[in-house]
Amino acid sequence: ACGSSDEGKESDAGAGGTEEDTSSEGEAAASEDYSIAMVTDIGGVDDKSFNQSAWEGISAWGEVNGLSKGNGFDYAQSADKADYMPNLTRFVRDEYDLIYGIGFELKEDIQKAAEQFPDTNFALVDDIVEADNAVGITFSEHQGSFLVGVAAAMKTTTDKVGFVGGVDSPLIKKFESGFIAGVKSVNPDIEVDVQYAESFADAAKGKLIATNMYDSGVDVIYHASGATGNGVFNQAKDIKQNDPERQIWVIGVDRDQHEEGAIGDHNVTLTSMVKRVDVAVQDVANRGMVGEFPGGETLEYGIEDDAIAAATTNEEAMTEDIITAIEDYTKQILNGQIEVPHTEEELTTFLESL
Amino acid sequence: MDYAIEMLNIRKEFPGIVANDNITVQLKKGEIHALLGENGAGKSTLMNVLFGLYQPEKGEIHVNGKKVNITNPNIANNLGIGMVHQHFMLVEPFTVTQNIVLGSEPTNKFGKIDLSKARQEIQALSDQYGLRVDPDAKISDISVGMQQRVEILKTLYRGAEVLIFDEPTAVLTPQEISELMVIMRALIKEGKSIILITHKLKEIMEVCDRCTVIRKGKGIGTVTVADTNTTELASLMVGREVSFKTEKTPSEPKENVLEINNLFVRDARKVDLVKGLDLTIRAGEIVGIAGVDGNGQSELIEAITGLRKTKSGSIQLHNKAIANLSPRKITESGIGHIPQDRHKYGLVLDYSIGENIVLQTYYQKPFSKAKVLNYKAIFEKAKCIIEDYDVRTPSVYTKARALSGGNQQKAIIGREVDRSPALLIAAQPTRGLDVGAIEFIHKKLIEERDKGRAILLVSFELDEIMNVSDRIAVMFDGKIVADVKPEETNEQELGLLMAGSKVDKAGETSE
Amino acid sequence: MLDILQSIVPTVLFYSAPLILTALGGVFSERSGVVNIGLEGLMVMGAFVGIVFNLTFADVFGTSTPWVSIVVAMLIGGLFSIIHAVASVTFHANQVVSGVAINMLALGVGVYLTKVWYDKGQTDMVSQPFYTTDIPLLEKIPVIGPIFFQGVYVTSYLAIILAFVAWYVLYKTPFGLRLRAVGEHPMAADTNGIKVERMRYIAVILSGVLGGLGGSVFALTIASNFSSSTIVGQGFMALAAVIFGKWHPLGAMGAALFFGLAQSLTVVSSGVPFLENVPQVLLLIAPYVLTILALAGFIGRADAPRANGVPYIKGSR
Amino acid sequence: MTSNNKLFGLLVPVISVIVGLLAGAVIMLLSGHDPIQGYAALWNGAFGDAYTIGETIRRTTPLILTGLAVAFAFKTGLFNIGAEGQVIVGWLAAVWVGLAIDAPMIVHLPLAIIAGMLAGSLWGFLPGLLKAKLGVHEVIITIMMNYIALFITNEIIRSVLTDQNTTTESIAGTASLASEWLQSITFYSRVHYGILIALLAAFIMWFIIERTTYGYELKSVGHNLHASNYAGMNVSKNIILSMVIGGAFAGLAGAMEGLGTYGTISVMSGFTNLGFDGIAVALLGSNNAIGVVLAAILFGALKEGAGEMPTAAGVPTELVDIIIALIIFFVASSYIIRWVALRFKKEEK
Ligand SMILES: Nc1ncnc2c1ncn2[C@@H]1O[C@H](COP(=O)(O)OP(=O)(O)OP(=O)(O)O)[C@@H](O)[C@H]1O
Ligand SMILES: Nc1ncnc2c1ncn2[C@@H]1O[C@H](COP(=O)(O)OP(=O)(O)OP(=O)(O)O)[C@@H](O)[C@H]1O
Ligand SMILES: [Mg+2]
Ligand SMILES: [Mg+2]
Repeated sequence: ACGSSDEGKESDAGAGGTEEDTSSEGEAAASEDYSIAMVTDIGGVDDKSFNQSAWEGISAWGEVNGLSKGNGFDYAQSADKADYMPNLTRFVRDEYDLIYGIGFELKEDIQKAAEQFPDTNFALVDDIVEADNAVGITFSEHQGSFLVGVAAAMKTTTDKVGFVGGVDSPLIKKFESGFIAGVKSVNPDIEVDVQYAESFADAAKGKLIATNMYDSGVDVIYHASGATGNGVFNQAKDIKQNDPERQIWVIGVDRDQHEEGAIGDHNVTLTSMVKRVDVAVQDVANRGMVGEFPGGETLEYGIEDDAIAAATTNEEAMTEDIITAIEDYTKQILNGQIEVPHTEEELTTFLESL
Repeated sequence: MDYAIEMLNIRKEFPGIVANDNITVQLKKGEIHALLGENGAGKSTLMNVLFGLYQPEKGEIHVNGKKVNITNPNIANNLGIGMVHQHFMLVEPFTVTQNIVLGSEPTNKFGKIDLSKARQEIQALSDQYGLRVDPDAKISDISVGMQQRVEILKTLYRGAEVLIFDEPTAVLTPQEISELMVIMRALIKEGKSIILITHKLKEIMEVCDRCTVIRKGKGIGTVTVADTNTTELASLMVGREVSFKTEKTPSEPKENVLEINNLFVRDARKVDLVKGLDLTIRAGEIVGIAGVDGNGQSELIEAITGLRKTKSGSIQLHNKAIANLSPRKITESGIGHIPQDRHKYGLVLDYSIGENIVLQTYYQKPFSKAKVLNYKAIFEKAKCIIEDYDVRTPSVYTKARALSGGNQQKAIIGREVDRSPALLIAAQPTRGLDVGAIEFIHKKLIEERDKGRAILLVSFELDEIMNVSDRIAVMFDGKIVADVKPEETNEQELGLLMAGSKVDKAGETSE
Repeated sequence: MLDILQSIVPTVLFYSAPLILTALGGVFSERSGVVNIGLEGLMVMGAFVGIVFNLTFADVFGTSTPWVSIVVAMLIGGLFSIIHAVASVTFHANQVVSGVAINMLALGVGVYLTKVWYDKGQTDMVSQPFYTTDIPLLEKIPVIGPIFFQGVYVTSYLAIILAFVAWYVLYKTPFGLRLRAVGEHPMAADTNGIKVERMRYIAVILSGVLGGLGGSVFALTIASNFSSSTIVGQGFMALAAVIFGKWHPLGAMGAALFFGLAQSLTVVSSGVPFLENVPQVLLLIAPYVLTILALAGFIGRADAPRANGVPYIKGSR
Repeated sequence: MTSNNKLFGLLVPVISVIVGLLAGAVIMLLSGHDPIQGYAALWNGAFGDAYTIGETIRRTTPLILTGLAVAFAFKTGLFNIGAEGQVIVGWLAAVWVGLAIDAPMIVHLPLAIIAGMLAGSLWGFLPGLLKAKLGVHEVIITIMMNYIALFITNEIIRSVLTDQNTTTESIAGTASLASEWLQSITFYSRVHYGILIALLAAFIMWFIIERTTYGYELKSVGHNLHASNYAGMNVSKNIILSMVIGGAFAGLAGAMEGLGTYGTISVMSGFTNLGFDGIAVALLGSNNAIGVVLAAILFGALKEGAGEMPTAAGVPTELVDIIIALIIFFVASSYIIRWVALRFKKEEK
């Protein structure tokens, strides 16, 4: 679109470092040797979340194109923040055409890498980048959160639902805002209890918060908190174990967390806000391969791309009426009837309009 | 002959030194056998070999005529050998009872320590030998004398037949020493045998039957105490004549250096220990403070040196108030302090001797300039002091830890005296030292007096007080209760004064 | 009020239990004179073993799997801690150094093996974790029953009982007297015929056993899986509890419960109306600030066992 | 004897590193990896070319400083587990100044660096004060201060430095330690001038400890409180000073990250680990300045090189943690190495 800058592979990537040539010369790289790689965030490639999903997308893409790991596509694991840049650079030097950074934590590093290596293309999942050779891959999590909010609102019998956030940040606020909007759209009287654990890895805190919420009458908790959510699942399952009759639910995030909710014959995972990073990653790779890398853009994948959805794996819990309602709201979102809020301010306006 | 213990031709080496070189000691049943030798002669080492803490390179040990191999203290205990160590082996936060039973505790059927049974057994032993202890007191709360009785009870509780005492009297007050002598006699009467290490020849003469002398790791021989005298013992030990009476001219006191008026000092538990004390020391005299431990001597010294806050009263040095100034200010205004506990206060054991020599002066020229240390100057100074004070150390770079107690003490004295303080406070300066070292230190103190310094000597050794002081201030219950001249009094009278029994007559005694 | 207690108490208990158990291990080790900065690593090891065993043998042991898992975690924790004992007791290593190495080693080994065995950085969730229960009979006690004995983990009570057992062992039995003597004055203990090194080995191994227990209880009651971020700082909090509790088993338990209470209160109070306007960050730091205030205000000086951290070398002083 | 000791002083770490690497090789073999391939990857990852060398230096920089922070406190007998928190606040303060002030480089950069140091000092001051005045154990307080630093810093980034964002803007160029030139010769690694500051800090630490009256006092207090008091030193002041200077080093480490490596500060979902690694670095470097520098280089190289191992040899990066841990064990247990060496000597005779 507005400035794809992919100049294909230079045999000597090092020399390209200082060049500032960002002119757009659409060119078609030979599809056989188009190669892609990803750098994980601290979560690691098997985080059962967006890193894993991204890798699945990349692997699938590689398979379709007859490539194998280490030969056409690859990933690098980051143990801490300091690893991002070396990992990115390693791939640049290994002459990969398109390098993904998975997670907003890599924002600065991708930004910097994109500036330093204008001949390589970059893509950042979950945030925006400002460079002509880079693309921001974002998702309409607020829309997905809205949909699971609808599910929560229809499922609750106590008219109290909860939201557990990881680290307070614009991204997680997007989840929160969408969720609350969804809940209130169904029934403005439902209370939403919001708490942040200030960590994506503090299962104990997650469990404390969940215990407190469930005790105070909340019966559905939507978590957007990584491994902190383990504690939420743990608590929900514990309650279920002791009182199988009690209706207690968790809503998963990023991918279908159905498996985490299994407890005996029951499953506490009501639904999950599924974010198909794999879909987005493949899409960008395909566009890059045919020379249409959308450099300089910020892509937002949403419901319409099948990149955001509410999982329906738990057939018992996701009853017909809930699914119908979700479908109904999906339509309204798609046709612009509902503008799902991203931020707290938008949420306030949204709630006033209800 | 019936020997309880025979140590035959024992040799024990440490890296670079032969601590025991072919030493033989034979302990008869029912005797008190003295072991005499200079600091570092190898006495403690020999006894640690007997107690199983060290393994000898050569030699045999026989117990009751049977050859034995003592590889750890447990075996020694089982053979009926008990040791009261030079540095007490007591666990401070534990009670007396816990310390005594430690390692062989009586238990009830729930595996719980049977404290009442332990208490009974201890009470029985304590009655039998006249060893008064408070079974439930914490070690940290009892006097040194009682701690020693606990050590003795520990060995008896384990059924010791042979008791080793390593310098038991170095830390005791005269009263406690006489008590200990009584106890030792009682032990002998009950059929025990005793090895006693001490530097105090008088004690040997008083209670021992025989005495083995060690010099520089070698056995010099064994003498029967009844057939000898202190002079002979001393020269056997040192290898030359030793004079006991310190040579000194009468003092010529000049202006007042230290004046203390109505001083009150509290201890850590906020109890007054110094209660309205008055004391004056003049230039060119040595004032000895005689007193039983615990009558406020330590608190007095700590108050003068700024280590403890005073409650009220005044301390003046050359007419300038110094009470409650910082230790640094007080040191700078001209006070030198040879502390009682050289390991705790006197030295940084992990610093070299050189660094220890400048412990109070490192920040002054020439040892540092603009906060930068001048090691050359520091070590030169140290070398100088080491030579002057005969500190035996491989070099000035050697850690203080590696020196023997006597040499550590000489280094401290050298450091304090070298600063030429107007007032020198010497607290127990010769504790645990051999007669040679004591002689040297006494000479130094008198030299300083003759140079016009005021000297405050605190000691629990009446001998030392009598020999060295020009004036004796008797301290009892936080006050100076008598001020006497050594030539006008005697040990009996001092003893009574120190016990507080002649308080009313004090005025008369001190003219 | 009762409602609040009823919701706070069980949370305090489950939050604190792993800390209590691990801190008890620390108390044993440090009472014997071996500083144990490695508690974090011992917990990591316990969590790793507890989860891996649970995942592997859930089919074999069924509902008793978590119990078998924690026993195995205790065993492996004990074995693992021998490294610390060998280094710091036999080889006279600096105990802090050795403890730091234990922490790195445990995490390294745990994650390395996870990657080698499962081909990913974190395990699946276990299917047989611990669940809360009502304690029979005790739950019926009026007022107290619902607060303390309903919906609690048995492991929480195990932790509290073990704290009392540890107190009894340390303060009432010959073993405890000897262990403490070794930590205060090893040479005195030695001259009384106590084998100093052996006592210290036992104490360090006990800390491994209890640290392993603490880690596995954390994993099986709270985290449900193992990854590099399962144990992040809990071991250091346990260490803080040891010191806060003045090296006393019941003190350490009290400190751990205090940490749990502070955390729980901040979670609860964010829902309390009049605290709603308090900035979140104040609630987040409250537990830590409270700890500092408690120490500075009225707990004050704590004296470590005197020989803590000092290797015992026979014949030296 | 002394030359012998010096020889051992060198021998112990060298042997430890070798044995640690051998153990790592065995582990790789046991878990089905090729050790030669693994170590080749490790080497390439750390020193393979200009870029990795640059990154290794960059990674070493803050480790030197946190190592110094821990080592400095150790010299006074204090255990600074709080370097972690001190790094975080130092980072925050440096970036804050880097963002908020408009000044020429000659003023701005030093100001930002000093801000980092001051913040770290402040974070060391409180535990020092509580230790000196109330005898509260510094280990607990520093652990608590770490959490407080983390949470407060995150909140300040969100509410003060940004408008509810997770990352600040980049600092002004006038406060940056980054160098185009250094980057251009290292294939755009993030190496920055901070390494010079770290080395200077090491020199300063050495100088303070070994050559000044401050060092003399600090060490003296560390060895024997009572004797230091007797000698007229102000024990409380020294305890506080030690924590404050240690904190300044750690704060400086944070400033290196903020002004050099990243140019920003982001909300952290967990600790940076720079402070905790500093403990290992300090101990491995036996708490002296030169040792710390060498240990930090070893640490930095191993950690940097580890990144290459999964891709090039399929070996999990954690192998490096295992190797480092083993090296630390061997160094700490140098007794056994000495013992073995003595045995050898005796046999030669
Ligand atoms: N643990 C040790 N390591 C090395 N050398 C030692 C050790 N213990 C003693 N020595 C050496 O052995 C010699 C004898 O020491 P020992 O303690 O037996 O002397 P001592 O006669 O008891 O002295 P004192 O009268 O001062 O108590 C000393 O010169 C000392 O250097
Ligand atoms: N670890 C050691 N290394 C070298 N020498 C030692 C060691 N421990 C003790 N010594 C030596 O043992 C000798 C006697 O030590 P000891 O402490 O008994 O001396 P002391 O004069 O009796 O001192 P104290 O005043 O403590 O009674 C000293 O000469 C000292 O050099
Ligand atoms: Mg001796
Ligand atoms: Mg002696």
